[in-house]
Amino acid sequence: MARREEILKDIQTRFREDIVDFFDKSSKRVYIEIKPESIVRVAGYIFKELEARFNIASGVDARTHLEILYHFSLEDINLLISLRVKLDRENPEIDSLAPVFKGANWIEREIHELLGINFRGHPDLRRLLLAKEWPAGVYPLRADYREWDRNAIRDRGV
Amino acid sequence: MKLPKARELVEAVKALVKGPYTSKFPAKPHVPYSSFRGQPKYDPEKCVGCLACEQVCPAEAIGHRDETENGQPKRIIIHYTDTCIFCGTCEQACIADHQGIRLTNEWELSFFDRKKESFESIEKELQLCETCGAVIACKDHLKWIAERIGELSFSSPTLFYSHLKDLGVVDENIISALKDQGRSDRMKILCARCRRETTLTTK
Amino acid sequence: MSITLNALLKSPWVFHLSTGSCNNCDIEVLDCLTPRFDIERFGMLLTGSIKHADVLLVTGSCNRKSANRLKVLYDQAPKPCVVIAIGECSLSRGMFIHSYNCPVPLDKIIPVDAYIPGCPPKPEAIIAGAVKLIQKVRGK
Amino acid sequence: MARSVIPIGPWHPLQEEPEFFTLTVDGETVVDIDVSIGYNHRGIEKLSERKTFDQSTFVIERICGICSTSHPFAYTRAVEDIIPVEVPERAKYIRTIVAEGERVHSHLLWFGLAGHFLGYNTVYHWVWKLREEILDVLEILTGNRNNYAMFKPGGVRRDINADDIPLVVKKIDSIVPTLDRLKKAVLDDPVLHARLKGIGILTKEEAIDYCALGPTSRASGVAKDVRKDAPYGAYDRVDWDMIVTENGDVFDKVVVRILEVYESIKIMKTCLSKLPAGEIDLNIKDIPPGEGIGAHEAPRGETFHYVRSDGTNRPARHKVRAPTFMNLPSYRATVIGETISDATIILAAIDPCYCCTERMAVRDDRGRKILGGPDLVRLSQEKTKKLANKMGLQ
Repeated sequence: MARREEILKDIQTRFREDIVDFFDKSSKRVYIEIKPESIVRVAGYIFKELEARFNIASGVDARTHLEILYHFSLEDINLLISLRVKLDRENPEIDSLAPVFKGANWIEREIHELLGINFRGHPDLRRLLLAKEWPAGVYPLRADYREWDRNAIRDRGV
Repeated sequence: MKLPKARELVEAVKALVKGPYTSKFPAKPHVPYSSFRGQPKYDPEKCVGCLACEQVCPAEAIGHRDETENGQPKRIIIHYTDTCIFCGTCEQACIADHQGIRLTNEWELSFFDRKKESFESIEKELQLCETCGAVIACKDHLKWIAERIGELSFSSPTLFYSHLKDLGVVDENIISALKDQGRSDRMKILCARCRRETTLTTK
Repeated sequence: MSITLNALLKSPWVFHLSTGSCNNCDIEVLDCLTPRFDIERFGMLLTGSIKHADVLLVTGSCNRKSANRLKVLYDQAPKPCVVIAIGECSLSRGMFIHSYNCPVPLDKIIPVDAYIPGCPPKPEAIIAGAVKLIQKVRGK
Repeated sequence: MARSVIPIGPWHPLQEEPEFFTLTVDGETVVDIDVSIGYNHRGIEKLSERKTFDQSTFVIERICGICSTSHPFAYTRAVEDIIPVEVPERAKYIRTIVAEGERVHSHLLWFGLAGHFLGYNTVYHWVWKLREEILDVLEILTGNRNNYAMFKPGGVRRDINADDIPLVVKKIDSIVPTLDRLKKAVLDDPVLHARLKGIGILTKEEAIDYCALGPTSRASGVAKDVRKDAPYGAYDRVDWDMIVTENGDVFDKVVVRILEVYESIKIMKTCLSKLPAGEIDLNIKDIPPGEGIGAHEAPRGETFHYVRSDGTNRPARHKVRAPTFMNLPSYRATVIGETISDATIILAAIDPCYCCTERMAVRDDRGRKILGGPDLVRLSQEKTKKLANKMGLQ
């Protein structure tokens, strides 16, 4: 447990001006909110120096703003650090982590496609999951997503 | 030609003796294990028509239709076999102590025409409000509530009437006898809106 | 028409197509091939190409990417071709009726002859469904 | 586009154009590879926001057929992380038993398919015959061969009644001798050694860089397993060991998965014998607003669920990450530079949901399709035959 306190203190001192909010939920969960422009530095530090494993990034549409949580897990001390980043809804944009580690490549393509967040510097921000006939600019995971397909049938369709 | 090793010979003889592993399915009917979750079936006597199963079903595979115009008002509860995922949540949520709808062991459900053969339905008698004719609930459901809360059901005529009517204690002439005591609506089976109206306003 | 189908169904060659399924039904279809259920006893052989197929086994809830490929593939199948929908997803999209990526059920895209409900249907149910369909076509 | 239509994939032929893996080839070696996924995309995260917390378990269960316990396990742990609350003891044991039963059935499925890709069709039929035993065990315990509907936020839906356990233990024991023979037949087979050793190597650094998970990363020496690092369920009450091998080629991935089947059988039997009495469900009535994260070691790696609730009875956001989502991009490190005939088995080695490996095609540089899925499998099987003849065994 000592190593855990040491790591968290080290993160707080090193990135004091970037951290907006530090929420130590339990021994296994820490949520750190940081400014969007410092994501590459903080994530790079956690992935490289602390040798954490990048778990996934989860994009959330919190109605007033868009959020991305980058989850890093440190298996040996059973700790999960979630970096939270808040972006405005109009044209959400953030630096891509794909150049930092290859694991982030696909998840950023998926968030770009389903939530409409642009990742600056991503090697190939192509479409990953949705079909070609899916209209551009329609983001299904947004809270204000409306059905655009007129001949979709939403009951048993007998 | 490579001589087969001893192990392979033993294996071959053992397989020959034991016979094929293939199940004799079409010849011998297949009986699944007792815990197998097959087709859910309604039990018309035990089901009280409360639609708890419809609200809880994850796949929205249970629907209902209330028919009040022609003749006897009834509620038709439909279970769609082509959407049901056989998970057993309806049986676990059924208020008639899990007997109203039960998962059978039936697994052979194939059919050819989705319009006609893809659902089963049962009918339950509906209880309509005696003044405005709105649907209150199924008769069995009111009876189930009355039995469950015992003497407390005498707090509302809707409950005790449907319970006593069912026991055959109350009949038409008792109701007509009460009619001319004024505020005759008090002693009728009413929906919530009419109940409030008769209690608050002196119609 | 039904004479050729009748002849074809003596030993129907099966062609399996997954359109966006959770591959539970695909595994049950494969279970029919393995020693315990072995549909080759009835002459049902899994073919690698749509050109040799008499029976088309469709699983999955036709999401957008697979749906138009399904249509093109159905057109390539030599007619008369029998289509069997396996599993709740291909019947009425089961749990995925309201998914933004599964717009229409299977029988709005291609005509389906037999439906085998189940999530996933037991291999015996698939065999029983197929046999029932063959008897129905023969009975005509 | 090539005029002649070459349908691909013996089991899942889709039209030739929408491949899953597209290998660009120069001569025999693979130069570049691209993947187009999305054939199974059903918008489950959006669907889960329509359903209540209890109903959402059933949507999550149908993400993938061969890990239909892993996702609900991680999801229910995420919901319990919001409150936070501890599941009763007996429910932990039942959850572990069903999860390990599913690991056996999933690894055996992959083992059979890998056998088919290499031309060992007897292994394929033998292993799938063996797999029917574990499917019967799961049908007795949970009521269905897969899609077990056992999990629920706060506990388990069904109990295991005691008089089923003897039959279940007998069936589990009947697996071990056949599996021993299979392991000996496969792992000591010189052709397989020549065929699988040294191809599709994922080095430890690449495994870390791609954040690979599960057997794919454990075969490359990354000793990470959620059941050991963050013990949950009954995994810390049962002694079992994590299988890690060093050189990360396809052979090691086969070894890791087979030995994990033995571990799973050991866990299942100890859990069945030490099943404590008591409650199986907490009957959670309301879930406060907040965020929860749950993870579980699925057969293919760690499934990760992030659930955010806004106090209503439906999740406000539900992020699901399947292990193959992180393992799949690692094909760039393992396939490029290998020959086409090895491509099939290397791509299958990360055990993606198997109907994905069937949709493969090879194109030449002008984009004309020259080889389809069945040709790739046939090439792989021919190479095994050539090796066998060279070693004078066939």
